[in-house]
Amino acid sequence: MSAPLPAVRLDVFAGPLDVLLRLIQEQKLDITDLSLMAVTKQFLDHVRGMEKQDGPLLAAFLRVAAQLMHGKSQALLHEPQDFLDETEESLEEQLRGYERFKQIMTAVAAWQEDCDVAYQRMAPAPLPVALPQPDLVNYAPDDLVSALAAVLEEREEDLPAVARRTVHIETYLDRIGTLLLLQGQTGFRELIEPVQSLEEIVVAFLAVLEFLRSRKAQVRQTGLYADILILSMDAERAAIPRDEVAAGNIRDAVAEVR
Amino acid sequence: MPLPLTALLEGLLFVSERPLTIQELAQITREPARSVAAALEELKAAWLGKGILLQEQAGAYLLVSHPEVAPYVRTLLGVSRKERLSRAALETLAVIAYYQPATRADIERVRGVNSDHTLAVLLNRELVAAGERRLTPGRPIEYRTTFEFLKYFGLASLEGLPERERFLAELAGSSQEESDGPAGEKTA
Amino acid sequence: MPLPLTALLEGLLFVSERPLTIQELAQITREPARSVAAALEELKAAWLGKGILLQEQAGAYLLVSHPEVAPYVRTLLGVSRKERLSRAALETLAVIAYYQPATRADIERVRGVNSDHTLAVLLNRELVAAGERRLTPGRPIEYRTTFEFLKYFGLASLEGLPERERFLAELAGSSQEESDGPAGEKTA
Repeated sequence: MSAPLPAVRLDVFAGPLDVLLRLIQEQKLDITDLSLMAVTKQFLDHVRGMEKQDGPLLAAFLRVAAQLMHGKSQALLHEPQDFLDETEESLEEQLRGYERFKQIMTAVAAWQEDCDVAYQRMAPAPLPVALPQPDLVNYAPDDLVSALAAVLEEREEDLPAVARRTVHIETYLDRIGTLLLLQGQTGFRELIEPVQSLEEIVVAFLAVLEFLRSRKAQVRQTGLYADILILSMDAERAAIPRDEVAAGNIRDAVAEVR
Repeated sequence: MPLPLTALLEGLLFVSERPLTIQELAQITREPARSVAAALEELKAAWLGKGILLQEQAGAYLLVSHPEVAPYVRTLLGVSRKERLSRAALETLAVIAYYQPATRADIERVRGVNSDHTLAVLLNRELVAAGERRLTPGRPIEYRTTFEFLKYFGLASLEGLPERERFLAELAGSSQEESDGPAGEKTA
Repeated sequence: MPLPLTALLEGLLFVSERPLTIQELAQITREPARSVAAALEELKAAWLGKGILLQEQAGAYLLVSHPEVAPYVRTLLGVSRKERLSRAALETLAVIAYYQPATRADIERVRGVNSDHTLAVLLNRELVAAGERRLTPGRPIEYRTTFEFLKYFGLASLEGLPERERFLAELAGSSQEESDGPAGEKTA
């Protein structure tokens, strides 16, 4: 018979198995039916000392107490084999399982102290739409007009007065389409390089606007009077090596663009 | 073994919802600004050719997904958008709706559980939006419901939120209920 | 030059606000699931020692900050450290974590006490989630830990559970306990 009941406080113990395990361990006993019976009285004392605030928890303790009492009475009647209702796991087995679990719990409790939180991202990632869209976002269509004005001014000085040629916008649509297809990009100056007349420049400009409108191309300008760069929107097509593009393909592609 | 400064910055930039300046990062990590700047350059190089990009905007740094991932991201978001709101998301939404403006800490206090994930879902679906920073320590962001929220619930205005008074009382109650004492085991 | 699959996955995981399964990632990137799985393993290795952690559970992946960055993240966000779980809650959580999937009866059997209340607390905090019903009499619900659980403990996966190996070994041992093998009798 052991001396005063160890100070078993409820906030230290999670349940009846916990108390039982502690009682057995304090008497340096192995978990056996006999050990269980040896600590029955202490367990019952513990139950008597419980504050009866938590009904279900008290019930759990009483249930274990009843199992212990039953076991003890069976032992006195020399029928230890009937310790428990055979449909249930025996208290001994349950306690063994709990002991193993407690060892894990020691690790888990220490771990809770040591570990820290992995944080998730706080907000949806900025969508790539808002990503650096090179320069072009800084320009409004108006900027194109001023750029064109600059080109025209430059041209005006040395444009010889020659006979007018008829130019069709289709010519430039084809030309831009072809250049984009082959190179992926072209400069406005390159586009109008062989051009002589003011009308042609205007028509070429209209063709560029048409590409913009149909979203087949984007434009970029690195400075106020810098050349206007016309870029294909279709990266794949721009990547086709020059010699692999048959004339027919070009025509088809251009038709598609238009 | 502590993580190197680059890893700390990586983690901070990953979690952050806004661009962070070198000064802020230096303050948080308690490292000189010079070291932070150097580490950021290192990170920038390390992230090259990866799916995430370290973007610099006006002296502040932000991690974004690579532009080439954009089409895939749109597919992903399209899929996510169609999903029904989870119970947790609905709860978080309710807290914001009734308490607004609410900070992340407010939400966590009321719900008693970290709500970052659900908040991200709601932000993503534009049911709530980030607003001003509150003038309290940490300068937390305040969240509010959006017009999208009103549409989602068919409300004409926030005045239309049902049983505001009662709901507030219940929310306050439930946040206490959860504080599981040290004794722990209280059975239902 | 198109981005490699790892970079695409990196970008998608970065953007996503929820765990993504290998199937989803395969669908979005139009790559075979096998390649996606291999690329994810590659990423996991590449991120070792970095400020970002790739969490995995049941074939789903989530990108989070490394737990060691957590104190700095809290400074950044102005949030407080999470409340510790009560002992009872921690025990119940541990039963579910190590035995999962675990039913209410499983938990009660191990802990020897009714655990409905703590289970409710854990469910509410989204540390565990209800899953399928077990095909046994009464068709009880099976509970599992969630990504929230992994985040809470800063784990990359369930394999990081302390003493998991030993536990699994003992669990295997305890089922043949009656045979009283070499591991059979354990002294306190």
